[in-house]
Amino acid sequence: MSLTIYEVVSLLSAVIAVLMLGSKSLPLQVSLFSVQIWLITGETVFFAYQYNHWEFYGVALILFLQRAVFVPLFLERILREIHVSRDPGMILPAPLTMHLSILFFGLSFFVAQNFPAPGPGGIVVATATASISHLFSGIVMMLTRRLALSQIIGFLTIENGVYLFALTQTNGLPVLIEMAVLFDILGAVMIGGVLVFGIKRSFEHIDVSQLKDLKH
Amino acid sequence: MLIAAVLGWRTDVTWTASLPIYLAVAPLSTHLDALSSIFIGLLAVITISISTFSPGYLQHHNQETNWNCYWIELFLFIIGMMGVILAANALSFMIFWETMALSSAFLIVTDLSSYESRKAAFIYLGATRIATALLMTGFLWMHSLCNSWNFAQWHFVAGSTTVPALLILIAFCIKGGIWPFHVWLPYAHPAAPSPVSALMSGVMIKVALYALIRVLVMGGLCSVNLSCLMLALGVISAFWGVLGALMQHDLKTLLAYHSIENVGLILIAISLALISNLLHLPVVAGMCLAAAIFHCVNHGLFKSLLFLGAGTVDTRAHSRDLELLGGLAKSMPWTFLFFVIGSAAICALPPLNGFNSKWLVYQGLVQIAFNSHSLWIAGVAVVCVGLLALVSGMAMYCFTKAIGIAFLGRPRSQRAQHATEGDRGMLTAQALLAICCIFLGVCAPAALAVIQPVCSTAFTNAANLSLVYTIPMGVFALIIALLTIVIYWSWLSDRNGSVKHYITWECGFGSLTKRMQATATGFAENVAYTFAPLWQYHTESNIAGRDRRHFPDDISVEIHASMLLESRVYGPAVQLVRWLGEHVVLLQTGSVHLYLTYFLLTLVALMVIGVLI
Amino acid sequence: MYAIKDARLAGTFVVLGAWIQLLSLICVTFPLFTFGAKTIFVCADFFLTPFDAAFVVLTSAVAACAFTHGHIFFEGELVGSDPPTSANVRVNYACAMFFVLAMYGVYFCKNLGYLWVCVESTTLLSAPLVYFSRTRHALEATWKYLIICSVGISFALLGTLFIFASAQHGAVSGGTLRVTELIEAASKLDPKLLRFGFIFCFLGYGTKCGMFPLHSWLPDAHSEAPAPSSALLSGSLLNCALFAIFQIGQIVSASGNRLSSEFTLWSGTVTVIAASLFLIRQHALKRLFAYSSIENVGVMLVAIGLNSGWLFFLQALNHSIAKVSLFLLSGNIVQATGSKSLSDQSGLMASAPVWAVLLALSVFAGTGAPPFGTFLSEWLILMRAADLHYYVNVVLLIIGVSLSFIAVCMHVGKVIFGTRNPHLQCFRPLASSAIPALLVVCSLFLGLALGPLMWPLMWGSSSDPRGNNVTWRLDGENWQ
Amino acid sequence: MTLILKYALFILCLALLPFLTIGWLRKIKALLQGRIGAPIVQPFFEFIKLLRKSQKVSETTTWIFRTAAALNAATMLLAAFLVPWLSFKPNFGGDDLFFLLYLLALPRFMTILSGLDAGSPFGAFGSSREAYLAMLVEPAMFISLVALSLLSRTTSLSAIFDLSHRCSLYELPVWLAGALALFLASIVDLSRMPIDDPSTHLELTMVHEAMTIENSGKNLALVEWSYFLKIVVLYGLTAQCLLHSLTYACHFSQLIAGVLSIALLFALAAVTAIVESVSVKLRWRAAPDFIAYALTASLFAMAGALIGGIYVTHNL
Repeated sequence: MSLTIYEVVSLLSAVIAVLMLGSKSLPLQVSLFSVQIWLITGETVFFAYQYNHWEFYGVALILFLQRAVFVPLFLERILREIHVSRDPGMILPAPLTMHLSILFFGLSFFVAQNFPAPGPGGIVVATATASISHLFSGIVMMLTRRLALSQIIGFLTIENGVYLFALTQTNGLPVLIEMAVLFDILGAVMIGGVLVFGIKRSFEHIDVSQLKDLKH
Repeated sequence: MLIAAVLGWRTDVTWTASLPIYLAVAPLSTHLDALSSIFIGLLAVITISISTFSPGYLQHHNQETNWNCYWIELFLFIIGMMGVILAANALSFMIFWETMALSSAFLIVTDLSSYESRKAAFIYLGATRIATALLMTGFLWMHSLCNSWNFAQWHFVAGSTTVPALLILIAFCIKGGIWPFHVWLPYAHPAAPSPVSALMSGVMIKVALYALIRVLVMGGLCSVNLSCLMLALGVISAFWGVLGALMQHDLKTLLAYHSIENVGLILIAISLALISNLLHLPVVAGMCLAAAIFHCVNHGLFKSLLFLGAGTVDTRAHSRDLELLGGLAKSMPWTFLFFVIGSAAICALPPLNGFNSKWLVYQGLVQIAFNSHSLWIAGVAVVCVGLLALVSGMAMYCFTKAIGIAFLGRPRSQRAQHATEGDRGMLTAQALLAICCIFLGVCAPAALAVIQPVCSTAFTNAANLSLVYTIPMGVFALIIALLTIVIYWSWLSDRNGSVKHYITWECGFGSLTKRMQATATGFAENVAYTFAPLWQYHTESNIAGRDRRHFPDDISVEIHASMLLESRVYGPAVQLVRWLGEHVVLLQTGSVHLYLTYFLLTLVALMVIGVLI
Repeated sequence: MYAIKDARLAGTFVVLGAWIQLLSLICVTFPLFTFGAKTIFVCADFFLTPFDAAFVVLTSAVAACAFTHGHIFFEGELVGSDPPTSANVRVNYACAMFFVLAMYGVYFCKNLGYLWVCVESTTLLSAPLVYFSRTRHALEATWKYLIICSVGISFALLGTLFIFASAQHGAVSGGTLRVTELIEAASKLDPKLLRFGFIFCFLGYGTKCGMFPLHSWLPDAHSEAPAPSSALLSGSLLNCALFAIFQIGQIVSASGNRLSSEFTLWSGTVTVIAASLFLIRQHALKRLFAYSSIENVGVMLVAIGLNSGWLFFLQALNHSIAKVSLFLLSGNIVQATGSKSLSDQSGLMASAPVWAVLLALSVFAGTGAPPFGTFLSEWLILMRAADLHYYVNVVLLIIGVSLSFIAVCMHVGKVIFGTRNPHLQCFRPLASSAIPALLVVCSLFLGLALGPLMWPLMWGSSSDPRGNNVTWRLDGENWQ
Repeated sequence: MTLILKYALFILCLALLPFLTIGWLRKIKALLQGRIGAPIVQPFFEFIKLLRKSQKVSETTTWIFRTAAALNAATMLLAAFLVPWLSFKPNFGGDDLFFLLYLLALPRFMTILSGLDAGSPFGAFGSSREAYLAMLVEPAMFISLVALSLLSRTTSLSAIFDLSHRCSLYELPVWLAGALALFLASIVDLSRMPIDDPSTHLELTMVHEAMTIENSGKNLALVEWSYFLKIVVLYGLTAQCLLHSLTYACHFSQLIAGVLSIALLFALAAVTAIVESVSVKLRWRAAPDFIAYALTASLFAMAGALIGGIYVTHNL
């Protein structure tokens, strides 16, 4: 079988997402994340080109600015501000999380097979698998990493997956909604960052696994 | 309210609230007929008496309490009971039912500082909520069967109605304090202030039985099993209640247990009515129903009389523990007199009202024995007669204990020594109730004439009660009174100084101390010994000293008694729920990672479901 | 709001604004409830049916109450020990305003995409409310709230996309997210995608409304936020999320798939049971009420599962009223005792009888004891469930509701009774109990006079419905 | 004419029989113990003597103690007028069996209270035991009488004990068992041997005597008298049962019936005397076992009545 450009790219970014789980140092994660974004943006552009959805160039642009430019810078800044470079360990060892997410890769493939035959946009199992596995690796990241920042990154990974799905499984959401979604997520990241600062200020660390006072 | 009662007895009155007030699917409507008017009358009388009693009682009560709240809650409580008595459909019933329950729960905790009353209130609240839940289920069920909320249109004839009927029955049993659902009662009634316990024990548990009559009996319940179940429960609670009363030495707890006994009696009467209706003996059925209603009224009267007496003792002698009382007859003669009247009535001694209703129950039993063609039914009826005899014997035992230890003999403590008579309001209230007891005892036919229409509506061609009840009680009462007076004046009265006062005889051993009197425990020991297994009753006596056979230095006896029902059934159940609660909260550890794991698991589960469906 | 430098003044403005808003909304939506007008139409994506309008009015009423009480509350905070900075208070006000607007948006949007955007922005805007006190606990609560809800919400977005895709497959060329169009074309939607769409949305919005396994953030957020904000969260935010679930459930059940109703029904039942078990062992007043909100959410989920929107609304209405008053009162109590834990708050009846009585009444109102409104709505829901032969659920619900009633009464009883509490000084006891009193009266009114109020909405006729054999009008649900 | 005669005769019996019966009982006992014993009318003299004496009353006591004796006497008198304890007792109506049983409970209630009134430990012992015995014995009383009432389908004693209809075969066991039950129950109720020994004066073991230990003089006289009345009423009732079972053999004229009923009354007293002289007092804890016999007999009576009733209805 021959892989379309979409499949190649999505699978690639999915793999990167899995790799992110393996990486221990935050800067590496951030850079991997931005690579992901490059891929996805490229895909968007290609999509826009292929179907002459001019507005999607705009979407791509915003996406690029937001996630490939702003977010990494933002994260870098936070890192600089609060001098945390290494992850203080994680709930599960890195390799294990990778294997776990590969497992979920399989599960998402299993799920993706249930989706109906491709519509005009060309739904293919591979892309669906890729996007769903994004979600899973995002969550796995969030629940294995102790650092608040990694959780934000995980969240963004999830969002990437969702976006990828929107791009490949549907031939384009209404652009307005697309925009709104993007801005919402931006807001989420911003607030997250602010909170990270807050945590740093009042706990002298950003290890969220120690935030356990509120129970029962 | 009295007016309403009279009115209702003459004619049926139905009132439905005007439009703005409407309970979503059913109007807020009330219905006043002969049956409800009787109970309204009872409520009215007792309300009057306790409202005359309360002020005097409250003066000597704990200062922590907020009396405005007390009066408001009392008002709500009375309104609630009235509403339950008058409610014509399920939703109105639920509204007033819960008002009654909640306000009474608050009344129990009138003494904010005491831990016991709080505990009692919680137990009561739990019990009553369970009752409400059962009621809700039963009512919804009946609604889906009868497609109406009106009690008038509910018929429990079909077999499909047995289960909802059972649920409703259990709910009312819980509220009425029938064994084995009586556990809340001995906590709640003593903890409440005496006027409230008078109201609760005198009216509230009767309201539950009223509801039983209103919903099930008037609904023509004809399920053999349920009727037999009611009979069994009634007999057990009659026995258990009086046994418990004998074991108690707290005056109000004792009275509370006695309420259980009397409620059992009433339930017996109701079940007999149903059974005899099933046996096609409408005459007997009417008689038994009359017995039930009459006993409700009577018990309401003398039980609240006794509770008020206990309240007076509590405020004036500052103790309810029999072992600390004694000799109160001297210091509070009127209370003593009323208490004796109440006790005689509750022991069903002629010519007081307790006897009449009990007599009707006996008559119902023997009539069933006479007219049923089944050997077993007749046998059971006669055995029930025996059991009731036993119960009334125990009741006499119990109340001679209460009077004898609390009022007679010599004071057992300083408190009892310095007791004073209750004030005028308290005495008036008790006098009113005592007079009602005597009146209903002597003029039973009048009361029966009031109850007659109810029986006639409940069962076609029911008995004509005036023909059933043939004892010329008035005449006999007169004869006994006259003879007593005559004999007393001719011989016993101290005219020509024929009476010499002297100390109690003590075998010439030396003057008796107050500790040489019988204790309540000792007085009831025979029964405790006989029924020891039922109460896990055992004593540990310890006699020590050098020559312990002849000159023991110190003697101590410990008595242990516990209720199996609480220790083996309810306790574990509560423990189980608590255990569940304590282990469920362990899910909430506070770790965000764990929460995300929950999320992931749910996600996977849902996806799998989504794939598989 | 932030621009106004004086927090107190800002508060006053907010309060005025809230009440004006409420009045204007009532005036605008008046025709919907009376003259049988179908909709207030803005555009294809934004319009109000009477159903939504009811929710909007409810939300703004809740907001008005919360703000009015909040005015007094924050004054108390400002005069109390370690007062918050005026800036915090003003930020709080500002966010609260936008938060409320976002919630209106949820009800206005008839487009799943915008619906999603609104719900997500409610999360973002309410996070600062939770973060108000800037303490470690507040921070922790906010973080959990943000993280868990955002993740959930992103899945809701995925679900929305699925629905969009399902619309693209044959139903509507180019796909649509407009609820009306989706409902019209429901039968042609691709079932598998729709199913996954529902599952993801259910998961996402379920997280937001505190469905059982996903409720974990709720007690923290509700207990850490200042009282007025927790009132807003519990009284109106939960309704938003539930409303979203309801919308999607409408679409799915319109496509003739019973999955959605079964799902919702059972999750609701489970939630009720779980919450009632959680309630047994609690140590803090506000957490207690938070769990009781979860329990009520379960009941509402059941109502949604029964496909009857108006029961859902009734429950929401009654719950909001009771719960708002509860949270406001608990705010007063926490402020007065300076402690969150139940053990330090006993003896309220002796110290502040007015609060005690109001607390007791609101607890009864909140846990569904007659004669308060919640009882009737729960009763109607049970009745409906029984009519549709969901007997198991009925029994479980009754068990759960009774259990939670007992549990809550036990805990609150400990607060109300007991000897006088020495270190409890009330800040303006009467003024601070005005709003709760009002709410309790409303709840009582709803309990006793619910029928006439609801007929125009429920049956479209203001006549006595004669029991339950009546066709209900709206949202295609009716009593069979 | 006969009516007046009847009344006169009854009044006479009511006046004399109580004293004579107890006297006779004591006489037999004395003879069995090899003594000559006091004359049969001795109790009457003692009664008169006591009536002349003044009474000593403890200061601890209340009006209960003072009035109890009078009330008991009055109640017992009324009971004696209502209960058909003699075949020729004129019928005054209102003789419902439940009413009468509860009427008999009234004096017991008062006696128990008066026993407690003086606050003396002995009185308390007596009262407690009396209450206990009464509690245990009442079922037997009730069931046996109800069993008899099953025969004539009515609860009016005079109708139950109406001699006009002869006892059939299936009624015979009922009457006999009923008689046995009643006799045993009366022994307990009158606190005679083997439950209680009235002739001993060891306070710790007594029941009735201990209860009335404080009474003296006129008061005691009345107590004694109502006790005598109780004896004749209860034994008389038992005698009536026996009389009925005799009617199975042959029909009696009124005269013979009257004579027989008095004779049987004395016979029962004699039996009591014999029992009291040959048996020893039971341990207190063993009392329930004794009462169980009474209960069993009454249950036999019930079973007999029921089965017999079924039998008859099927044969009709």
